[in-house]
Amino acid sequence: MGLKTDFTMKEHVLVVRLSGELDHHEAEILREIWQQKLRDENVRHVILNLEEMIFMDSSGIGVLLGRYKEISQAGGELVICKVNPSLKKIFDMSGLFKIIRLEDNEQYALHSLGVAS
Amino acid sequence: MGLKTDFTMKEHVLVVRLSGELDHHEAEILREIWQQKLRDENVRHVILNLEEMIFMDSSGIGVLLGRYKEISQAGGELVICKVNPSLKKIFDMSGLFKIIRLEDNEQYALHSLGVAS
Amino acid sequence: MKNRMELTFLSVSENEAFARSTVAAFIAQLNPTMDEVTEIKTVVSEAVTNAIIHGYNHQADSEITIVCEIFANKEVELIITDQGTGIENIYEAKEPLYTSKPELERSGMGFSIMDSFMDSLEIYSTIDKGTTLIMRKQLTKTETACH
Amino acid sequence: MKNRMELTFLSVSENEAFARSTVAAFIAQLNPTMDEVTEIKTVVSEAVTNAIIHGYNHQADSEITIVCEIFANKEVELIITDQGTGIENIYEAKEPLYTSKPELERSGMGFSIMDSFMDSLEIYSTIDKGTTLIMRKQLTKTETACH
Ligand SMILES: Nc1ncnc2c1ncn2[C@@H]1O[C@H](COP(=O)(O)OP(=O)(O)O)[C@@H](O)[C@H]1O
Ligand SMILES: Nc1ncnc2c1ncn2[C@@H]1O[C@H](COP(=O)(O)OP(=O)(O)O)[C@@H](O)[C@H]1O
Repeated sequence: MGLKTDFTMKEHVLVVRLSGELDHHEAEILREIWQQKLRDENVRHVILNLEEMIFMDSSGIGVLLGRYKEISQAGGELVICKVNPSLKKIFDMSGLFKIIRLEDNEQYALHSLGVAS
Repeated sequence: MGLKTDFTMKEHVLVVRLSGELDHHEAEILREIWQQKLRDENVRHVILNLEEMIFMDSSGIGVLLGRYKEISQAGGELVICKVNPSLKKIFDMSGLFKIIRLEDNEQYALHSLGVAS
Repeated sequence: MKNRMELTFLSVSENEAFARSTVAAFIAQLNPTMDEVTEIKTVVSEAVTNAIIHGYNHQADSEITIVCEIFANKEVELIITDQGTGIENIYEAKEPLYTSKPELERSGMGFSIMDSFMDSLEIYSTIDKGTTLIMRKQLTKTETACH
Repeated sequence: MKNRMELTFLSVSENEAFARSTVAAFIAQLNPTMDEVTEIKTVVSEAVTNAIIHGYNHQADSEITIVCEIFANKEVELIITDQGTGIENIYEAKEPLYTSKPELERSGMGFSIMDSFMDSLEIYSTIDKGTTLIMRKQLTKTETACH
């Protein structure tokens, strides 16, 4: 099963929805598209919705950390929501939540970034 | 995906419902259970409902032909109904329908065997 | 050649479903139609079952190997090998409805199905050495296949 | 030994998903829990990705082999091998967050994940010869696993 990606802008917030499996093969593709969006749109913050992500390995962690750095260096924030239970272990191991904010869902995340959801 | 079998008696007719994949591995098991039913129940005719059969190879054809012989030798009839499209090719190749009657569904089959459905 | 895989597994009947679903997963990258997937799964099942029942006479500790190669022009090549008893008379074996084991309710349709579902079938067999089947199939080029 | 399979495939990233789903299909006969399937799929994905990126440095015409053996006591053994560059310093490589390719956004977590998700991890590597990982995992005995 591959990876499906969905990008939508809400004011200055880029909402990224991923579904399926994120491994090294898909991470190479995702990095390209995501960086393209960050360049093309006037993006300040990014919300990442992982509700339909059923598989991720360390390549996924790598591409998330990479975008986190780029977004924060540009003065923005990356907020992750709806982390699927099957990803729990690998997220805990990566310590990602020590540096990336987790919100319950897109509404809360948008709200926290000052955007009417 | 294995094979799920369901056997129910309707008067003197044994209704066999198969779902999943019928290959050599599953055919060995099916033969055992089916022959057991023919012995235990007072079976005259048999209706085979293949609506949920998604895969069958020549081992499946073999076990069907085997039961057809036993049932007709005992004076009964085997009627098949709801053949799933994916089985069409292999059924046509086997010429099974030249010797085994095909009905649209269980009701018609039961009716044709004199049982109120 | 676009991609290649080789799968070796024990000659136990539990592995028939595993073998055909693995080949189906491998050819998925060619976007085959539902019928094409069913046909290829069926011929794999027939060949593997033949190796188990005829090649190895139900001894479960032998091995069967499937090589699958796929090409950019959407052609599929399957090579299925056993080191079993081998086939005495290939011409006779390919006869529709011929089976050396009617007592096992074998319908003798395995090779006919392989012939019909694939574009080509080559059978190489040596007594007491084993049997190798080489089958090829050109998948349809339309992009609207489901996968 | 209850069952055994060996899968060899080209070192292309398209095969990462194929490799892990094949291993998952093979261990299904042990009725693993959802978590156990996820953990085994993850370690296979990590090991195969390491062979592609580090072992073969993205050369797509090399081969990776996975041997999976399962036992009646529901134990799983995975042996994953490449004939690539080999690992200079295994101790350093196993360091959490250590990666020789930070420029590829590698998180250096592959071996930590394998350590954490499996019961044992052995790494055998020889420079310019290749790397072999042997991992074992005892699946829980409860029958109520979904499959
Ligand atoms: N791998 C094999 N090794 C030895 N004999 C084989 C093998 N495959 C097929 N045969 C022989 O060819 C005959 C026809 O095979 P097939 O058409 O598959 O029919 P069936 O399997 O129903 O007998 C078999 O009965 C067997 O005698
Ligand atoms: N199969 C391999 N061949 C050669 N080097 C490897 C292999 N697997 C891992 N390594 C080395 O071990 C290091 C750590 O691997 P890992 O923990 O998976 O992290 P990452 O893949 O993110 O770098 C790699 O950066 C690489 O230097």
